[in-house]
Amino acid sequence: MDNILSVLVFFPAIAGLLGFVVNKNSIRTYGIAVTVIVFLLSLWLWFSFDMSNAGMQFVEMIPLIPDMGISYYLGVDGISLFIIILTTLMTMIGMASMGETKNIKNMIITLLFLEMTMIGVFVALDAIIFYLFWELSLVPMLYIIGAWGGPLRIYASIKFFLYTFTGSLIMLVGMLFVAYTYHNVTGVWSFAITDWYALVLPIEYQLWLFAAFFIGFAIKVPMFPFHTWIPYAHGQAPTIGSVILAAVLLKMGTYGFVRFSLPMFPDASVMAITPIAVLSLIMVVYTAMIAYAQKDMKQVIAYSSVSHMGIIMLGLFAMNAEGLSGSVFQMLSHGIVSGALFMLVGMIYERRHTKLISEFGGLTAVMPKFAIIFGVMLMASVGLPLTIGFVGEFLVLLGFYKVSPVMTIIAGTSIILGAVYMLRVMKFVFFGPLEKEENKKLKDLNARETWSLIPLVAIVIWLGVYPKPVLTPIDNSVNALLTFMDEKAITKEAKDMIIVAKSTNPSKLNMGDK
Amino acid sequence: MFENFIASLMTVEGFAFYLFSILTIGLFLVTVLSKNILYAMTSLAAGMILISGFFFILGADFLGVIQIIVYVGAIMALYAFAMMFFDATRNIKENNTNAPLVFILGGLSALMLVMMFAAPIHSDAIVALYPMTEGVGNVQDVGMVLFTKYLIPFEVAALMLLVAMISGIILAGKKMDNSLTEDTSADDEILITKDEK
Amino acid sequence: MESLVYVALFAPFVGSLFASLFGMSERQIFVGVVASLLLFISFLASALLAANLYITGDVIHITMMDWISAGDFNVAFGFVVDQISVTMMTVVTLVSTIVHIYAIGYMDHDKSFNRFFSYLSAFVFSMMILVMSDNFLGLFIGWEGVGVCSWLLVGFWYHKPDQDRKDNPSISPSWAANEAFIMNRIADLGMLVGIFILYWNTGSLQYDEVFAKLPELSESVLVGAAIALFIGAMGKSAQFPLHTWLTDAMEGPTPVSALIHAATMVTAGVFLVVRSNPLYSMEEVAGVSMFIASLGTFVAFYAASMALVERDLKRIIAYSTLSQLGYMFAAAGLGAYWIALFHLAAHAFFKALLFLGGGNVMHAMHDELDLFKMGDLRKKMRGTWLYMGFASIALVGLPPLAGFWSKDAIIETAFNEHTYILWIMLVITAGMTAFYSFRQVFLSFHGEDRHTALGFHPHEMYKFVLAAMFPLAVLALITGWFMSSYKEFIYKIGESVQYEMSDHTHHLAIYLALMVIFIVLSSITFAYFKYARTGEKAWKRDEEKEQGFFYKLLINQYYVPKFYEEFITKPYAMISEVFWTKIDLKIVDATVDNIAKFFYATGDKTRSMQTGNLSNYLNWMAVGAMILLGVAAISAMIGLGGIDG
Amino acid sequence: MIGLSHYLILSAILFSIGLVGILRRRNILMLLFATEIMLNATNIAFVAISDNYGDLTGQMFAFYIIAIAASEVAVGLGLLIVLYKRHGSLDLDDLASMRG
Amino acid sequence: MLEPINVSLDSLNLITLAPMLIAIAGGLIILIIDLINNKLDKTLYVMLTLLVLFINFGAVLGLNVNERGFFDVMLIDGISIISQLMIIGGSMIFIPLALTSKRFHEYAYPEFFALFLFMISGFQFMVATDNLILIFVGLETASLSLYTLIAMHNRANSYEAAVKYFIMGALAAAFFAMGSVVVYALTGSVELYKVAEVLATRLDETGLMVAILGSSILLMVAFGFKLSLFPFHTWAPDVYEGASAPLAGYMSVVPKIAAFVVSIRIFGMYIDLGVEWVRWMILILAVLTMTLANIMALVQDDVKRMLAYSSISHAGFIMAALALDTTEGNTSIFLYYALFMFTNLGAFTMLWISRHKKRRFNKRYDHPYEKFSGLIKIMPIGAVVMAIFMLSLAGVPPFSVFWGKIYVMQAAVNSGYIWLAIIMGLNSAIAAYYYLKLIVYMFLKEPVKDVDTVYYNMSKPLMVIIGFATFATVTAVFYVQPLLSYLYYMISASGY
Repeated sequence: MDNILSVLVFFPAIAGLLGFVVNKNSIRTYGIAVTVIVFLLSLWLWFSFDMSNAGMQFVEMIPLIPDMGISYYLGVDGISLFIIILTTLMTMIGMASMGETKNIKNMIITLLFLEMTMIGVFVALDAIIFYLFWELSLVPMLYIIGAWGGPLRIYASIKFFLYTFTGSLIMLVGMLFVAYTYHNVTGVWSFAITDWYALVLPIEYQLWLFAAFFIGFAIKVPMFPFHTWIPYAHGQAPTIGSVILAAVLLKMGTYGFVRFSLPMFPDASVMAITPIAVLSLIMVVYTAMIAYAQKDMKQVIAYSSVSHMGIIMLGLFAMNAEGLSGSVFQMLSHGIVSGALFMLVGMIYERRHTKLISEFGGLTAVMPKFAIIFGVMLMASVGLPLTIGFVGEFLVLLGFYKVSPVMTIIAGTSIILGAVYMLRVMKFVFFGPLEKEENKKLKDLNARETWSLIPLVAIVIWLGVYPKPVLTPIDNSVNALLTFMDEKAITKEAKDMIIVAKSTNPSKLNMGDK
Repeated sequence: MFENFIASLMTVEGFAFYLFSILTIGLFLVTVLSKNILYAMTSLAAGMILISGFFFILGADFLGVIQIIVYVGAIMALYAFAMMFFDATRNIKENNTNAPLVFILGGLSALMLVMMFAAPIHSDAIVALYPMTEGVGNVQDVGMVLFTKYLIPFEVAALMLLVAMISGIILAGKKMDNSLTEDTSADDEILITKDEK
Repeated sequence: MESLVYVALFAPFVGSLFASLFGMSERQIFVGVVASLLLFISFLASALLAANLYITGDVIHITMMDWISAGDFNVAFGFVVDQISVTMMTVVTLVSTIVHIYAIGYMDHDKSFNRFFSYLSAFVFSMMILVMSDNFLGLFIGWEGVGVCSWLLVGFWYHKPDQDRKDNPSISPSWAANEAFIMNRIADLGMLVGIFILYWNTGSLQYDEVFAKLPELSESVLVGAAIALFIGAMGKSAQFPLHTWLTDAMEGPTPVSALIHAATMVTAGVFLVVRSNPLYSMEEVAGVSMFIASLGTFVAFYAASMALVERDLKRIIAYSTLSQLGYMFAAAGLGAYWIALFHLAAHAFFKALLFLGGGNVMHAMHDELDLFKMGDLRKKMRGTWLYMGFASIALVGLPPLAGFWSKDAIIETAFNEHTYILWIMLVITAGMTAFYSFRQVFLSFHGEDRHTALGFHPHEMYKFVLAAMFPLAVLALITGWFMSSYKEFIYKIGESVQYEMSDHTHHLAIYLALMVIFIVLSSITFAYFKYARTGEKAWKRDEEKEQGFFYKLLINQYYVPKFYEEFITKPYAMISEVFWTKIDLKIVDATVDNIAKFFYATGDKTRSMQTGNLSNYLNWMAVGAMILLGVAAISAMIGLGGIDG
Repeated sequence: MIGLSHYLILSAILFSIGLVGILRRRNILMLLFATEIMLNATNIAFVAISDNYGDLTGQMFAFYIIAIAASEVAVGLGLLIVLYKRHGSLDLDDLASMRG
Repeated sequence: MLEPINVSLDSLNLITLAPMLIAIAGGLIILIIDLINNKLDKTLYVMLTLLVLFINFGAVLGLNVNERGFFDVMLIDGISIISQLMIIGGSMIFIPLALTSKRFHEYAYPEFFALFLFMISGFQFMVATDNLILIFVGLETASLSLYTLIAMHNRANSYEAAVKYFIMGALAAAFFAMGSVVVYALTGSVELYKVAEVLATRLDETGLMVAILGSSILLMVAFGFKLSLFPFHTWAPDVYEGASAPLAGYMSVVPKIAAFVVSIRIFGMYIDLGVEWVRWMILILAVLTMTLANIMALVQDDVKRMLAYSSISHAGFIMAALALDTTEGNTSIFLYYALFMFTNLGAFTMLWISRHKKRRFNKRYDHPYEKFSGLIKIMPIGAVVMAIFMLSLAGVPPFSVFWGKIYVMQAAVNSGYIWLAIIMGLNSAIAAYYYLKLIVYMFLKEPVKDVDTVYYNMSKPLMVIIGFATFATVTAVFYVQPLLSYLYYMISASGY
């Protein structure tokens, strides 16, 4: 099945369309069934993925608008493969864990469309197709936040949409300029990313283009100081919205850096290390502190997301395989862990209709299962070894240490500050005496909730103990990327900074050719 | 400069030009500034006639005649009819705010246009595409061009006049008095309402 | 032999999983029994491995599976059983087994009995990973693992509410647990940095590979790595200034304190230094080693001083643990790694015994730990009294008990290294140790009966518990006797752990020992006269003295916790709040909103252009035309007209 | 001698007068008058240039402008009538229900 | 005495006139039919008009590129063909909307359809010549018809709209005439190819620049008015509000296409001659137009008015492409309008689908945002369709306007105007807000419960048209390529 990627992209959308026919009472099962199928398809993708090949696989290419150089061009490599699986997994689990929702039909259909756009972003190899899915993903999310959100939902959803939209339009100009430059050099119009890779740009161009793409991606990540939409988005979104937002949508930004900024502008990327690292450090420390000051559990996790994304950003610009692989792995880890945490907060919200930390206390006594799973996710979130959170965070810090020891130490405070705010939540929500009457009557997780969380717990432990099946393909592709960047870089500084792993076998790499 | 002026005043053409100029400017000023529509209209008509004078001076006899016929004959008659309808004998009340701005803009426009026209706009190198034929009357000349080169615009102008006519008839017609658009009485019969569904 | 390694490692894990299966159900004695049994199996395996190693001298090194590999970085789950790790394995599993059995009795009435065992076995598993790992990252797994288990166990009674610091210096179990976890994390960052330094300079994290490359490294790298790793050790072993968590951790159940906060986990720091002895024994890092020794000595003294006035039974023992850890670091810092390790083992036995004894008292006194409310307990709890007395003797270092041999060797080392200041302080600390240990024994078991009046009716612990404690007592007695054979055993590792006293010291050793013994004995005597007598000469509380400067300083732990609260915790909370409410909401977010509002407001203003009055529209049109014409005229005049060919 | 520029300047002045009228007057009928003035001003210029170059195009243009002016008047008056029927006023200031 | 002139019929190339003549003939036939029997239903006229438009469309398709006819007055080049096709195409979408269930005043007149056809022929003449006279006459024919069509809607607002449009149009006509005077004075010709020739020789003459720039400005005022460029745009919101909704949508597309064609001819000529000043004037006006119109659209309370401002903004967007004066730039104008046409007409038409008996939310507006509250609950498909149009207008891929937008931006980037592309991008972002506002109302707000009777104006033709517009909006990606290559071929063939 060579066109499995197209199937993956469009199956949810078609299923979404057909979903209009399904009766309201059965739609949840329908949604779960569809997402399970998509998940299985993505697993199939994994199993048929050639682990030793670092280049693009399952490539599909159909010219759409040849005069503009736009084609329907899909493919996956080790970096995108697992983000796709993460997407399908989190959509499936998010949908399965979803509690009673008004207008559930609209929700399920919207989610299916959202899934299409998310997968589309990660498989697109044509810049315009990438942009297409990127923008399109805003729409269902807008609806989810706006229709099922909290009291400030409209403000939050519009802010989310406009902020991202503005950034991506700047990015679009950058894309157009790259295409133009490509045309100047080759005489052919092309938006294919792999074609663009071959383009060696002068430093000045690189810097400007890097800045243009940076704005688009940084807002999505979200990097300080562009992060302020996220507390609102998370704070107001329904559980499923937060789960998807944190687990997948934020990854689009970091994925964009890997897919575009690094290979296309290696010199500019190297030059940008310090500024980006400074921003990332601010993200890590500053938002961790803000997370500590929050009164709402969900906001704690929202800000902690930003903080963790800082670590991911840092890893992307470590310019060595350790940091970069770690960063990609951390994307997965953050996706699963923060997704699970949001689900957990959502479950308690469903019971008590409040997320304020002060409303709780001593919940362990009445909700032991809940507390245990929360504890596991908390530990994964603070990067405990043998959980998924550690592998990525460790590799990122390890990688970035090569770049700057001092900055790494500052970034490393995230393991302290993370513990500080997460343990605070744990203490005030789960520990202490059970005083409030309402809390005494709380029911522990029911079967549906438990079984939607257990896979995540299993993954958290599994990938913490044995990350190799995931890390190896990522590492292959990352090594290919770094080798490619190293060859392509024109300044000496960049060549010095980019470290190609000694173990890289050049014969395996086939980056940049189609 | 002044001698030039005097000298040109001495010629027939020059005298006529200055006379007509002053008169038209004066008349049009009356049109623009007068509070009474009747005065305004009358002076407009007079100005139009004087303009035809320029046409005659410039040798565009055909246009001069047309000017008189169309403007004074047709357009002014139309205005006159319309004014009867509007009861235009009264003085009109206008609150002319921003008078300075208006005159500054007017002055500025005059200045700019004069600047443009004061430029050496005439060029001897320009060859006339449709030259006037020596010894042939203007009307013949015009007719020759009008019915060859400019036949299409001529026909389109006819269409335009047809459009204008139809428009005038429709707009001033009785049928416009009762608006079907604003008439909602028939709606309940025609339209489906959601409530009934 | 490999399978034995796995048995030793995974038996506790199986125990933990087994217990956790019943984690949410009612108390089941067999859960404790099974867990204890599995630990015992682990102990047997460890002991067999130790014996094997002793006999054959073959170091077992196995790699289980790959863990993380990215770029050139590659770390596997590898385990090594050499003299250092086998020492720790044996000690850990032995003490754990006993503590497990003890806990069956101690946690008798706790409804979370099963959960307790699952945590406790998980702890042992983590500890085994820590000691057995063949690389720094594996060690770090265990390192963090024991941290989490410690967090779980300290906060075991999570439901207890927060109290004021005056009523309970540890505030609450959950607070103490968090404090412990976070403080350890601070140190862990140091350790991570050490790992980074080692990786980027040696290209590996496996002990043997790293140590083999050490001679090639520059001084700054070595010093950096040594400092960073030691920071890690400081946290786990609660060295100043990261020590406050240890006393607060006494909020946990007593078996936990015995196992984690006395015998095993807190010694992990010492273990790390010993494990990295090739690094710390390098010439280039002599300064760091000296610092370690000095800090150790300081902490020994510092902790002992606080123990002098403490009223809380468990906290006294915790201070003494701190103090003994100081001793160990002093030894390790001075290069006597094997002595440090030996003291570690000996200390594990008698300190565990002491804690378990304390646990008995606590159990009897219904969790009341105030020494002032006890007195004369020996009549009701004779067994416990014997154990605690015995353990205290071992602790203060009277021959022929274990403490004497190891501690004396440390003091001797300080003398041998000509670090006389350290030596003097260690000697004084030995005296203080004697005083506070016996102050505690006398206050609780001797003197006037103060508890009956307060309504306590203490009773002795279960017999099987007392029996289970017996091996510890034996070990506390005999461990020291095997010092020379242990020396022989551990010397096989290599030169860097070998440490011999100079001849000069050797000659003076007996006099030094006698001097220490004399000091210790006089301290005990003093304590006896002050606290143990009954009747008229019985000890009475001196309220006035408690207002004294030194007393208050000591009872408030030199105000260090208060300092942390006032200058770190509170400002942190405050700054966080400011960051959130002032900077994030008022500046960063407001900027974004203001941009939007600016456009909106501009729209509202521009809208007034659209007056609806045609005359205005015409004006706009004319104004537009005139501006364009004006600009055109000006630019035409100054030649900007712009024919640029 | 009267040159081309004389006529052009006259045309410019008349055009400006028309413009002033457009900007100043509030009565729609007067606006129509003013546009007539402006169109006539251009006619003078066209014919003068035509004369100057000896080219008939200018006269053609002027001819069509006259036609256009006539049509505009017809439609304009139609609009005014229907407006007057509804509003009873031709004042622009009364004609501002749509704004903003 | 003048020599008689012999003109062979072949040299006249009468075929170039055929499309316009078909439209005119169609209009006349309708008038005659009405004269014979004035009881006939509007459906007849709608279908007749549609047929005439079909024939007209076919006739345009049959034209050869780059021909002149009738003493070189007619100019059938690429842009004139594609613009005629678009004008007719837009009209064909528009005219079936006359078959609404609700009775509107204008459709009761057969003359409406005649005038409509005359207007189309006016536009066709306008684009199919480079003679300023014919441009002027065609423009006026079309404009006069259009004024009448607006007024025939027969509401208070529609007269006001027509009068405003008319008066400003008259002023613009005067400016056009004055601009032509200057051009004529400078070159002795009003035929643009000749003008360009002569002007090229005169560019270096001293003191002439002010006149050259002046001529361009005077013409700019006239076309700035037609294209609703700032500050000549002021009529547009009011006129769109006063006109019936589909007519407003129509007006924001078709007349502008015609005006753009003429603008390309005139201003492209200036820029080609190297008068950079004109390029900058257009750029600045374009940027001001798109920005200010966007900002004003932000604060609107009425959807129709918002759409009016939005189409002004889009016009500014496209105007910027004109300033580029490259083949791509010119292609982008047509591509953009072709794609914009479906969406915008669809969006305006959607305003029509429902209404309340009284203006219950707002005394003044027919289509306040509140009217659309919770539309998703009332008319799910309608809401989705409207949302698609809004997203398309906002430039969200893969909907039609996005492709136009990136092509325009690409053209800007290719000409080195990256700042322009960025401004376009930021403007799209601002614009997204007000489109989003409607989506928010439709999807995220609750419907107003106590609504008095709501009327639904969904006749089959309306649904077909909206369905077609939706289809064209959604599937744009598939036909952009053929469209683009056709447009590009046509435009490059005619040398722009």
